[in-house]
Amino acid sequence: MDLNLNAEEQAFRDDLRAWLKDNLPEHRAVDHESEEYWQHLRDWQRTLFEGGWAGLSWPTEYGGKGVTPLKQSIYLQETVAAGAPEHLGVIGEGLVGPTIIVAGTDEQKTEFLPKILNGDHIWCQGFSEPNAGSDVASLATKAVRDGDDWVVNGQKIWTSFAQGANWCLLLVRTDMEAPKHKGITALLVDMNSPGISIRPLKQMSGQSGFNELFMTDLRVPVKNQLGPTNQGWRIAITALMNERANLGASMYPFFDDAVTSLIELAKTRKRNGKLLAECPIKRQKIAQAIADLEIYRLDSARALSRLERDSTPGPEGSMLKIFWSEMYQRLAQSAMEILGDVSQLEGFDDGAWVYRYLRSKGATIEGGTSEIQRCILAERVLGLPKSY
Amino acid sequence: MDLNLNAEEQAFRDDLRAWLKDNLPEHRAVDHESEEYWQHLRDWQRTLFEGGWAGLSWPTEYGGKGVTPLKQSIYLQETVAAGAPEHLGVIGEGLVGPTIIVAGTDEQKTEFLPKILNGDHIWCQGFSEPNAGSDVASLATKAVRDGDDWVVNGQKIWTSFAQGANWCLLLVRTDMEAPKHKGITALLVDMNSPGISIRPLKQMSGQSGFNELFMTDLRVPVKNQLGPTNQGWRIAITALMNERANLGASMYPFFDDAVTSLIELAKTRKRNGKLLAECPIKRQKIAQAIADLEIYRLDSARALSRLERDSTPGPEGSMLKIFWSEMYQRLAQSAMEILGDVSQLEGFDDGAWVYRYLRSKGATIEGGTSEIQRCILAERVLGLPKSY
Amino acid sequence: MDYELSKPQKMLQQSVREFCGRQCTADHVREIMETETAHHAELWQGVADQGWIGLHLPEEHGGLGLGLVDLAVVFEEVGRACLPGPFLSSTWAATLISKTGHAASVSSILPELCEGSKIGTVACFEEEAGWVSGQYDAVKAEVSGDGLTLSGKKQLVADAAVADVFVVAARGEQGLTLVLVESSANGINITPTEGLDATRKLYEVTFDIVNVSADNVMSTGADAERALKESQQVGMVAVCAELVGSMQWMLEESVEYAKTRKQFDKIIGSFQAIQHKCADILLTTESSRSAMLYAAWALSEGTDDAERAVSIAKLFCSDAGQKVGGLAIQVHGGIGFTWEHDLHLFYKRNKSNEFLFGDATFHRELVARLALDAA
Amino acid sequence: MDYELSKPQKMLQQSVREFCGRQCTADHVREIMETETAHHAELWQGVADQGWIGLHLPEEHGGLGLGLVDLAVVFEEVGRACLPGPFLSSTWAATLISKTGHAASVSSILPELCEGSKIGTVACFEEEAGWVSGQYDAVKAEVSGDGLTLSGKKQLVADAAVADVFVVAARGEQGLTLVLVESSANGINITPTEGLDATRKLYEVTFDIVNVSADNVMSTGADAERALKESQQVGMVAVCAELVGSMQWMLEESVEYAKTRKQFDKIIGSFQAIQHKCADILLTTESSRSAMLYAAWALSEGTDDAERAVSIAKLFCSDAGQKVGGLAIQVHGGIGFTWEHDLHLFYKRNKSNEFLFGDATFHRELVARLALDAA
Repeated sequence: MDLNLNAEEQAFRDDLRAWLKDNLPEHRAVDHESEEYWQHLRDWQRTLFEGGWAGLSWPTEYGGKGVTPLKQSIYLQETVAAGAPEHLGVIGEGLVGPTIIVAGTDEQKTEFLPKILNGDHIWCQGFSEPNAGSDVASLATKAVRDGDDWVVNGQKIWTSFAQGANWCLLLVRTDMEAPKHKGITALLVDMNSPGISIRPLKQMSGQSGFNELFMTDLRVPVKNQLGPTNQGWRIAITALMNERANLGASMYPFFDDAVTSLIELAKTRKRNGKLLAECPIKRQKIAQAIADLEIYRLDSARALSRLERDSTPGPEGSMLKIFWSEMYQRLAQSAMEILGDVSQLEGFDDGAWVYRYLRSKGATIEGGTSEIQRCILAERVLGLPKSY
Repeated sequence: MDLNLNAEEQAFRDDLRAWLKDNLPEHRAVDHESEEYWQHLRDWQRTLFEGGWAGLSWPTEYGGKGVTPLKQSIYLQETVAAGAPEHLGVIGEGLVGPTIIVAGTDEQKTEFLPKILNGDHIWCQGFSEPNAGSDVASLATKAVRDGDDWVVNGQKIWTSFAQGANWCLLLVRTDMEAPKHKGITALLVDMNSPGISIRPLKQMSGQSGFNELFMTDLRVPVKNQLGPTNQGWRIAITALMNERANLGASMYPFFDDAVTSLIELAKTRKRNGKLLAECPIKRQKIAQAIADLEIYRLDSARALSRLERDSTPGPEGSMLKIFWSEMYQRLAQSAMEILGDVSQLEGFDDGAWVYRYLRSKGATIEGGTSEIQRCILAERVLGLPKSY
Repeated sequence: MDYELSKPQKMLQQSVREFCGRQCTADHVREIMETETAHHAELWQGVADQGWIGLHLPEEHGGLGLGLVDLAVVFEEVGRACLPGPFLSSTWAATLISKTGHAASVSSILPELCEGSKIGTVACFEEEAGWVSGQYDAVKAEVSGDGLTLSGKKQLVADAAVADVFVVAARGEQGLTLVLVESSANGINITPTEGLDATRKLYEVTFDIVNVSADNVMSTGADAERALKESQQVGMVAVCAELVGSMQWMLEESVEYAKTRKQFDKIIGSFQAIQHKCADILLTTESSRSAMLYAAWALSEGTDDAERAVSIAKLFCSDAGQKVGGLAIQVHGGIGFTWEHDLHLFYKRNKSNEFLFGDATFHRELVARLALDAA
Repeated sequence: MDYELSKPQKMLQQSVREFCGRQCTADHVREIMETETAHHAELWQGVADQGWIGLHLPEEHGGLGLGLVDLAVVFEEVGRACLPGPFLSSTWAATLISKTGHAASVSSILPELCEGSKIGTVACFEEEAGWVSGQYDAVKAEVSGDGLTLSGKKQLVADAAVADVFVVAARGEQGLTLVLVESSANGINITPTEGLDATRKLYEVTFDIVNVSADNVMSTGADAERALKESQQVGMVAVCAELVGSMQWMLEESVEYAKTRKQFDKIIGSFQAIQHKCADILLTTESSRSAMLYAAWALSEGTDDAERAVSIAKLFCSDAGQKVGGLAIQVHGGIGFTWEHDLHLFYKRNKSNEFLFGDATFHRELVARLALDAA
């Protein structure tokens, strides 16, 4: 057991830090839903590619860098910690690309992979539907074969990055008679095709960030089908595993920021004649938040260490997902107790705590609810029989 | 809404208090598992009967007093608060008697009911089995008809008061082929019959209080069958409803004692140069314990008020059961945090906190686990579909 | 002993529910909360016409002379509809004026507040002192000629922009000084401070040398402390009732959703994980209601334990509102997290109400004080 | 970066597990805990022969010179077997003597402790001061002739009845004074004080004018504070490892039971309510292990955050042991609540370990101090 980075890992981190120092764009305080913002993200994706930081996890034969999971994690943490823009290509690089590498035809690999890396193609993911939430496989969006095209009708929901994306990995039902897992096909869909429209989905916090996708007689050429007909569920599973492995690791700087800011506020604001940080009850809550965050850091590091050894992400990803999503809620709640009545104001700390308080409620739902994750752990890690 | 006792209720309480003052036996500090202790409890049961306090809830035609649920609750609280001995007849009066009144033959009523009231018959309840815990209906103790007798073989567990009892309400399987709920018969069993033996069951706290019951070729006359053959499940449900209604109400003085003693200890013991009661963190925990207890008192009163109006105990009994059992665990845990390291000693406050800490763990299991209770609430109160 | 609502109380409950069903639908709440003040004249007039403002105040003060359980019945139902606007604010202000017994104010402004022709609010909260009035120091009341001048700042003043009068909890020579001020007075500055609950707008109110006549000084010192505390206790009963109503709404919605939503070819209400969450919502809501009703009754009756009862209700309902909100969203899954679904209206109101009149930690300390520090 | 145990550490783990499987079965634990001292000479000799006592101490002090991760590996495995007797006590005493660097004690007693021919324990805890050594005041060390006399009382001294030597944390002229005392010395009185964990007996130890030679004063003042604290940190790693081992046992038992027990014609492990509890046991156990291993590593390496890491591990594992115990009993239902089932052995050990070296509240305050009070 040795938790220090080795020399090579340190060198990787130092290179990255130096590069980020020189290449990080200025922070632009623009509306996150404006076209300017999306252009900003596209520029950053291009910068990353040109700097040689795209496709870190991909095999070199597909233009990737083939670096270890630990280095990928260093990359994620360093970029977030440096305040880099959101990574617009996260779905393309983290989810669609690896899936095409596993399941795509040679033509698809040639056509799509380079454009994911250079940022020409920005991908989104069309899996969930209003009536297929936790039970993704029950999706109803239907595709019917017509000559060399699939004709798609239906609705998707919770599609992140859809406004900025020009391609979508779409799951559709192609056999209405088969058992639900066996009638699904995966399609690679040009978002500029006629018949597809986007509506931003407002969250309870008032922000969007997710979208609804409507397909009406959308035509998708059969050559853009990924994997065999009616075997799209396996594609989805591969994609989701990759998603879960990605999700856990990059969140640390986000929560670290929150805890640091909580500590700063507690050391400067007063209640009843004393600094918040002097109140023994608030001290307990702050310490618990610090401990929670540290446990999350350690659990993440341990999972990564296991991944370095075993190389395929397992259902243990569910453990991290459960931990950080529930920690997020505890943190938001506890912080508002510490900070007091004024923390409910949008103007308090730029609304950061109101946002966290509301946004955290989605964390135990998105990307697989806590209930589903616990069933996964029970069945796939602990070997309990399938639940009813 | 008026939470004061009315004049009649006050008179009832005052009469009872006066009677208790004159009739309460001296407290005898004897081994709870000794014959002397059981005799003490039998004497008390006789005293109650002679004082006119037996069968409060029963209709007058069966020798009862037909008093309202509220008065029954006053009775339970006052006797516990006065430090009266355990009520040995609780199962006979609260569970078996009411069930015989509903389902018994005239002969059974004549034979058993008076003896329950006068304390000649002390009853225990033989429902649970090692392999039929939450799923009581899956019981395997088997009875085969032989002439005018049922011949019983099998094992029961969690039988409370068995050492002191001379009669037992036993559930047995009389039809092995029928669906599990439809092959059960209820028997009234003389505990002095040959073929029945008792073994005390030690709890994790080291105390007993429960027992195992072993039946080997036990013969029970058919005339002591309660209700029709193979319809014992309905008998069991009636009995369990009565049990649940009883369980909730009498616990308040027990928890009130605990909280009062916690407060006293906090006001007299010191840590780091200060009284425990001066520590802001401990104050929060004490206040939460006080609030919990008060909520329990109020929930109980409200349930009772509803019972006064509706007269049959409903599945709402599950709400009180969940509340007090989980409160008990919170209280025990929190108190030991407040009282500190020395509270783990058997000699600390006469071992009261160690006992509570360990004993409370059984509370969410016995009398229907918290999981089962929550399913009951979901299905029978909220009308959700049956769970898997 | 009877813990049930009386027949008249049930009729009152029914009439509030019907009113809200007609005039305060969720769509209407959304429209109103999008306005600058979340105050809607027609809805307000409806509330006033029902006689709910000052329902619990003595008839000679312009009220109906009913009890706090009746008031709780009304607030539970409006909580179940997430009624926007200044009902709570004006109720608190009217209660406080009534509790001071200040003859001039009682006879002049109180009837107008009760009939809804004027709106009041209380300028009380200060960030550094919180809800501990003994430490209020941010607004000074200084003697000036025959009257006083007020200078300073109050925060989280609900509905200030639509209030005709403020009751200001200032610090004067005699300690706490309760002053009635017209919102139109010179020197008053009202700044909106958007909170997460858009149905009850919050403001910062600054007093820049506001001159007040001596007639408007309603109470000072220990009397003022008592009046403010008593008015807050009534306010707490109302807030707890709102919280219970909101939880009731969440309970009904969650159960309804759990009964109809299918996943994995099954009604989700048949999954234990969902069943147990719904059961917990039920348990928590019912216990909150027990605590809230008892607090209302005890305060009405003036029982020895009334202060404790109110604090216990507030601490329990504050935590409960939070917990039930989280459970309800989780039962709903993604849809419960969208702007379209009405859950967030109630969820945010609960958060705001958690703080109002002191959060759970604050009231636990009060309960501890009663239990541990008594002689 | 590597968070996994090294090959030698895994071998060590395997050998401890095998040893416990042979010599420390649950039946054996039960027999031993029924004895007066819970000390079993043969088992103790076995532990000693494995070289586990002082495993982490420098070779020149009689140890094996291994690190704290290795020590944690051993304590996790003995925790998984609920090993009775003075292993932890003697490890703590040996560590403390080693940390004082007191030449005479290091050369005389330490090798004997490490080879198990003698047993040590630390007389440290006082009810009123708890684990805050700066407030220790119950045992006074007064200068007397060439040496000292000790007078006073210590509580919760584990395994005192079988200890050959005590390290006593007394208050002397230079503040905290660490004194080595033979248990046979005149004036020492050892009273058993039964605790809920019968596998590790606790005692009150009184010192009635016990004369100690100056040679036995190992450390005083700031040095003594440092040595005591460092020894406690090692002790905390051991206790956290025991807790993790105990949780691991509970996890395995609960999953096994959930896989085999049937109710309602179904394996109970197929019910979501049971699945989710098992998942929570897993999550909590694994997070505890992450925290414990990191604390061991950080303390071994002397990283800047070592103190924080140890406190975080202790607060997290203390709460976790409790939580996992409750979940495991609930998964087992009635049977888990009986004396016959071994769950209670582990459940009680967890409770005792929750307190040892300070509970979660205590360590949260330490973490807060590091985060909030630094210059």
